[in-house]
Amino acid sequence: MTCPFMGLAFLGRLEESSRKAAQWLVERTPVRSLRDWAISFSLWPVHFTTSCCGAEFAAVSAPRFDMERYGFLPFNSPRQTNLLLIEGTLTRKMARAAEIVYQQMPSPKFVVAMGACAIDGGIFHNSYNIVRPHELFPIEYFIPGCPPRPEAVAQAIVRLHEKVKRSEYGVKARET
Amino acid sequence: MSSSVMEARLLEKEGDEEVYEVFIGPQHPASGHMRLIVRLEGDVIVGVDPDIGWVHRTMEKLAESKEALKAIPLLERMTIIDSQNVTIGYVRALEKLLGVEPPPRARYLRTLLSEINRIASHLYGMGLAGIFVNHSTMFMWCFGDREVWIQLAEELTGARLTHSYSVPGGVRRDLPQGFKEKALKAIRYMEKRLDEYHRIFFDNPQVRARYEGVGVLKPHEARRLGVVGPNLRASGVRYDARLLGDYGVYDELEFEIPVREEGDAMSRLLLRGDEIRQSMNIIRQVLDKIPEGPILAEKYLRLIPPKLREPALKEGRIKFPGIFANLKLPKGEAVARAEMGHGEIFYHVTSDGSKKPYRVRVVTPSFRNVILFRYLPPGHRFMDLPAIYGSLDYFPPEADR
Amino acid sequence: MNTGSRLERLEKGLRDIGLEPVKAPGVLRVDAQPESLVPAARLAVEHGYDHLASVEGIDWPSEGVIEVIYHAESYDEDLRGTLLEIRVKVPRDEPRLPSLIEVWPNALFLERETWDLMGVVFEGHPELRRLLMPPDWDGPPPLRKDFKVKTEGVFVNVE
Amino acid sequence: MFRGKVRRHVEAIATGLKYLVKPNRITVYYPEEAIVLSERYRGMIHYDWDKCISCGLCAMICPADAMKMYRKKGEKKARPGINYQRCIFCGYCVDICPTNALSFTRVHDVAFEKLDEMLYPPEKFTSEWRSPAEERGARRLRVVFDEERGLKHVPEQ
Repeated sequence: MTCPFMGLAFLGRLEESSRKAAQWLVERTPVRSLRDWAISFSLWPVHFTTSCCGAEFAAVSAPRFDMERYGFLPFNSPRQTNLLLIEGTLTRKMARAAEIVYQQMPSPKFVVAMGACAIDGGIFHNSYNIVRPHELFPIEYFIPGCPPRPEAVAQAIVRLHEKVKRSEYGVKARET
Repeated sequence: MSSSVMEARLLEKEGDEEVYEVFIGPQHPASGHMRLIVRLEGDVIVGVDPDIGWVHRTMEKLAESKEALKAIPLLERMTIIDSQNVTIGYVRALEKLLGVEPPPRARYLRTLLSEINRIASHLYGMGLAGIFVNHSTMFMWCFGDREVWIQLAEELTGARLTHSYSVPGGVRRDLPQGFKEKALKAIRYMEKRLDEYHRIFFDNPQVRARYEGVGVLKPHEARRLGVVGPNLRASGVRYDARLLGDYGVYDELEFEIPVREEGDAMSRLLLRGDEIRQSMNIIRQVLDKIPEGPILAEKYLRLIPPKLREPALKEGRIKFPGIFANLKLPKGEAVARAEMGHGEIFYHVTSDGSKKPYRVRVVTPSFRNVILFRYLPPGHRFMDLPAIYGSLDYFPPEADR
Repeated sequence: MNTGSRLERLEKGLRDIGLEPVKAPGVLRVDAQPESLVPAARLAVEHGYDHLASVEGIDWPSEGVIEVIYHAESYDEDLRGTLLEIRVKVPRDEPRLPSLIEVWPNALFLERETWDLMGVVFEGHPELRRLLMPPDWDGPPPLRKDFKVKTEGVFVNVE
Repeated sequence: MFRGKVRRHVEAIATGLKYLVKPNRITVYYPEEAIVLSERYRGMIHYDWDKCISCGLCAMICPADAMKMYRKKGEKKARPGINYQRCIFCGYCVDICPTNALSFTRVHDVAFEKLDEMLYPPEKFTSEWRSPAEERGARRLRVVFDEERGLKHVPEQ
């Protein structure tokens, strides 16, 4: 089997070739499935409340629906998270912040749009101050409702969980 | 973090090289979708500039572009954790314009849901106040117990948070079977829990150390700043929009308006606990006194064809008359005030005689309380800021509309 | 002091400075001129209306004016049932009013919001910066009537 | 003063320990378990093709412009279709429907992967809804109010 990074090693670019080698190794089946298995149990969302669906986001992490069972623990810093949950309306001012938060997240990163406002603006679809998140990020799941029930959020998380375990997530989530 | 989101930097202004500016938010581990620009001298806050508008969804403009009835679900989205109280003011303003009065049973039902929502809203505020000082137990307990009240509201209205329950002339759903027993059980449970909240949180010396004597607001200042809600009453001013007797059945019930004198962060928290007790007292009385009768004004009820009306009423719900899709507002204006969990909400609806309101002005309690972020923290240590923030029970989507 | 006396004295005081208060249910309505706004507001504070509930702008393009409405409120038992409503009309192309921040300190955010969304300039206000709109907003003030919101029809045609 | 503080510390810890020993568990193990929603829950909307008289009231009252009347070329009657990208589940359309052609289902725990899946033109609008959790064989739980525990979830027989 030939590897693309062998040539680089001959050219003496050790750092780059070792990085590529590590990437290549991680993408191989046993390592990759182990990695994805590990990722699936640490789908930590960043604690970034964009709008009022945050009330149900809080209910998802609260005792009755307790999504910590699936490794869903809201975390303060985007540097340690894989999941961005857009909770409701994204205004123009907030969209800029959301983009920055998204850029700071390490890959693989997933975005779930929660609530009608995060899909097509919901009741605010003709407002002058909203942005549709699917124009900014690749979105894995859309959850309808205004606000969605915590079960619906759980449904999206469980499905994402299984998707990650099966390594079926797209290239977009893995890049950058 | 990137420079525009959260950053600490030295201000290069002449004369105040000692002042640091700290940007907190909009992505921060609190409830907030807001940014606080805090100016610090060493560890002491010298100024706070609340930068709001991150959730400005232009509700006043959109309400002008929709038929009157459609603005109810729209305005409800300001505070989905307290949705009956936020819409009742608008519904009252419409009723004043249209000249309709809800029948007694509808007024009792509105009061019932208002108080259920108030309890849920206060529990939300108390839970967040707990997590602000790293007391996760309080967050978990409050949010767990809030589910009891949400479940109760769901069985009454059919939605967890966004009830859209009141319509001009009445309410949409009647009491379901066995509601009274369920509500009484919830009340008895909550009364026990409030005592335990005291033991684990309110009387906990660690919590007291963080909240007591912090962010004191004097009665005179509270009046001049136009502060509303529990934040006002914790400063010794006895004012509550429920006392106006403009909506609900509060003039027929016996209840107290809890007032505390200290005006610090701790008293603002304790006052919410007192209000939960009073709300439960109100719910008890409402369930005892609720009269039989229609839940929608006769004016609209007779517009529904009987073939449709009777089976629906038997199920405990109403059908809308067709006129609701195109409700024509008479020319004029109406003012309405209502008490939400966070404070008083103010509506001024102007109509030019068409189907859409000409102008809907709404001033929300959180928007009136924003001024406290500027007023209270200066002079305190930086670590007191979360305690002050937590005690104000500020809900950003409500302030930004 | 009963309700009548304090409110009546305020009414009398307003008449003395040349304004005509009108009573409506729950509201005492006064139409003022930009010049008489500050004296009327000071009078209101003296008589117990010590804070604002709302500052509002209504755009009337047909008359070419913007009507600015102040709703003052009191927490005192005798006055809380009645709101004081002061209405001022300013020309639409150059809406300027004196700021009432000295009289009612909580006008700070209310006036700033009205400037932001309605474009009324309050002279003497220390910080007329964007409050709710994004800082780079360059369109017209959104609450003016010439700022139209897109609306959709009820029908969709399909093949 | 000092003694009072110690007593309060002990009280707080004792309350915590009490719930450590005897936890007040209200967790629903979704998706293995699912709550049966209340009778009048406003979930996804079902459309009855035969009852509809094409009056258009539902589309007229929809606050979010989610409900639209779909007009086909050559057909006289327009029929409603819904767009779940916008629907806010206020239930106004169901409440105004003069023939009860629209009704609520008690399904609300859905998530979609693609945007177009959420468009429901009239033909698709008539499809039946099933809760994804129940399709996976979740145990159905009934919510019971309880004086000691607040909420209890008991299996539905």
